[in-house]
Amino acid sequence: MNAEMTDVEFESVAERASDEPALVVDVEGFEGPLDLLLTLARQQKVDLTKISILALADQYLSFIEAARKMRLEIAADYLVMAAWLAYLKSRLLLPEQHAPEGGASAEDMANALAGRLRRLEAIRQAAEQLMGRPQLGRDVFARGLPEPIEEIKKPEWTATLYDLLSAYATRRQTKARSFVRLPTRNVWSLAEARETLERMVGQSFDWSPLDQYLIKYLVEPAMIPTVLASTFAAVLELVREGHMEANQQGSFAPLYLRRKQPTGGGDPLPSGPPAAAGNA
Amino acid sequence: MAKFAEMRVIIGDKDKDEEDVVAERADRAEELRILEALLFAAEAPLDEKDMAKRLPASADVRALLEQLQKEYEPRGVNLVRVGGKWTMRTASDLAWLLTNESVVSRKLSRAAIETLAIVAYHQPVTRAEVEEIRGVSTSKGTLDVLLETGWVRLRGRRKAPGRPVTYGTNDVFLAHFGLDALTDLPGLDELKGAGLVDGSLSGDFSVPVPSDDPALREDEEPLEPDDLDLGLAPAAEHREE
Amino acid sequence: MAKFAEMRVIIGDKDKDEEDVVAERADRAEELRILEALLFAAEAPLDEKDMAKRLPASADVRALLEQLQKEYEPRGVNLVRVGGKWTMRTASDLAWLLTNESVVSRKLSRAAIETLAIVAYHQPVTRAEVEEIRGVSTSKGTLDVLLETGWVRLRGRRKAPGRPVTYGTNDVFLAHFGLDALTDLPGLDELKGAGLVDGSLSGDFSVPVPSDDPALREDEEPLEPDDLDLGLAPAAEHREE
Repeated sequence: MNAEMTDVEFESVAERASDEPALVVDVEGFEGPLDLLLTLARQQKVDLTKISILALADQYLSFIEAARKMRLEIAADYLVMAAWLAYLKSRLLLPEQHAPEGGASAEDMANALAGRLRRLEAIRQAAEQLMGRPQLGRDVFARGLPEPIEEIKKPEWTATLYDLLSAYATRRQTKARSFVRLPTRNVWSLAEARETLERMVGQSFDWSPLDQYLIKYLVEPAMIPTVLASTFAAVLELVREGHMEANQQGSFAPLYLRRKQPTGGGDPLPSGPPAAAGNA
Repeated sequence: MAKFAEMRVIIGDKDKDEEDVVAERADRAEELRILEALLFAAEAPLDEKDMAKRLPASADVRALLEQLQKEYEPRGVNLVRVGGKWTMRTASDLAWLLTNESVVSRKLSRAAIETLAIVAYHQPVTRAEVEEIRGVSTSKGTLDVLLETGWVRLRGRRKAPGRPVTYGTNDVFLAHFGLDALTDLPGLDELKGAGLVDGSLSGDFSVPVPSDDPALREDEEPLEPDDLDLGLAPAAEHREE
Repeated sequence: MAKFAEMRVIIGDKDKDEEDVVAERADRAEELRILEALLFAAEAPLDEKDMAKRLPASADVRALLEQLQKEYEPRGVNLVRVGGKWTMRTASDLAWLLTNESVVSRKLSRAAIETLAIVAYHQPVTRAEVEEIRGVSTSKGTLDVLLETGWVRLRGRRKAPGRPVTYGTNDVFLAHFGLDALTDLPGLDELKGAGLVDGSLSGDFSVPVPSDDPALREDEEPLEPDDLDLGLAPAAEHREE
């Protein structure tokens, strides 16, 4: 092991942590064994393609050795690398014919390591360039007061002709049915019939057919039975009470009515004298 | 000002274009660039004092701002003063760019469809008449929605106490429902045939023959000029009785 | 410009040649104003399609944007392309004016910066590949920090034993570093020389390498629905082997 090299190495480590006392091995300052190797390699001050892997392995091993002497805790990653480098070093120093069957040659292994170091160095340079670019929010800025776009939802109303017609028909029918129920309550009461007869027939001393008085109420066919029944009952009542005279010539013939004559006389029926008063 | 406007007008002239840009770059005071960047990036309007701190002591901030304001005047973004501070704002005539209209398909409510049908069959019709036919009160909102659909229009006013507005349908209504003319709306027999009206319904049930003749009827009079606004303003109270 | 000439030829037949040309210039100026307003108002970079929607169908959006870019080049605010979209940004030489201390405090660790660079230049990449390049195990926390910045995303899973998650960058990354595309990453050629970027993963040289194409590569498969949660939860153990 080369004592001179170790010294150089220690100096550089001291530089990294300038506020620490000299000869402190600071493994924690490195981002892993490759980082440590790369740092050591840079001290060779040559192009990474021309680096001496053997010298590098020596430097790394002496660094780890020094750290262990100082009883520093060293992460497993570093120790694995140390073991691998020690193996590589032994292989590099031995004649190549001792290479294991089918395994990579020591030179290939050394080249692979050099390649990894180059790759790490390249990505570090790229990272540096990337971070050196003007960054948004640090070096360049977007509009501080962006004016947001307002979303306006414009309704497009839809309805089909079927919707329209069925809504109309349903509503109109609901309304109409509520009217249809009304006529059932619209019964021609006896009192109503009597009052109407008294008012209408009461002034006439001439025979008039019952139908004539009813015409006014017959406009609505549904009303015929109730009007007829109530009116006939009212006629009978008025005749019994002596206010009115009724005359019917035969079954289903027109019923004639007139106010009762105060004298008992009066004109006969146009088609002949009444046969039986109050005949139904 | 018209430095910018000018530049744009010569766009067609390619030779002059590049020269102008170079010349402008040289002319342009660094102070204006600084103000521009400050105003652009600011998260709130800036006052002149704050901006002056970032400029050489000799700079006349007010004059620079006024120059910048003039430069931006014809542009899509303007430099404006609000509450004594300065900020960049979208030109007011381009405010429409900041809204995004999307069409949302919506179904009419049951009440609106009924009202629309009654307006169609019974027009010209007042709100009170619609309510009478429906047998329930009809909110102003329902008629507003129908006006919004563009299918219903205010026709005029009924010559009656309170002079209520009369409603009717229009050509957009016909187009939407695929009707050639309003008389294509089915009559009672057709409604019965389609099973929409119960065939056993009593004889007094009738469906009017609709007409959307734009000429006002004898019992209608024209709207006043501001009725149309009222009719569309949802908030406005607009009584019919 | 070509379109401009063409239109002139068409309208050359008319007597009103001059007037029409003037009108067209006015139209163009108006189109520039619209683009200006949209770009200034926008909260995020805009793509050409979105802008085209707000312009007459005849407008050549690309040509207009390039015109606008030229106009703003000497100014304190520039029009730049990031991730294939357009946005206004303060001029980078004015960083000193605006540098925001609070953002600098959110500085990334060396490990995070290196990991970000590896993800950016080598994507799609698995954690094991990041570790291999760096020669050290990468804590889950480092990738979580990058996911939190919003620059790195989980892409999918590698079709390989253990189905490790693949990482890549996204548009936020491009916008943050002012890159139009991944091919604009600085030092990409040097990395190709160092064999970091070799396209051997895709085996297809027509695919730009690195690629943040959202489409998964042949050797990737989609994430499961709950991978995204796992990826962002710092506590969750999330093994790749």
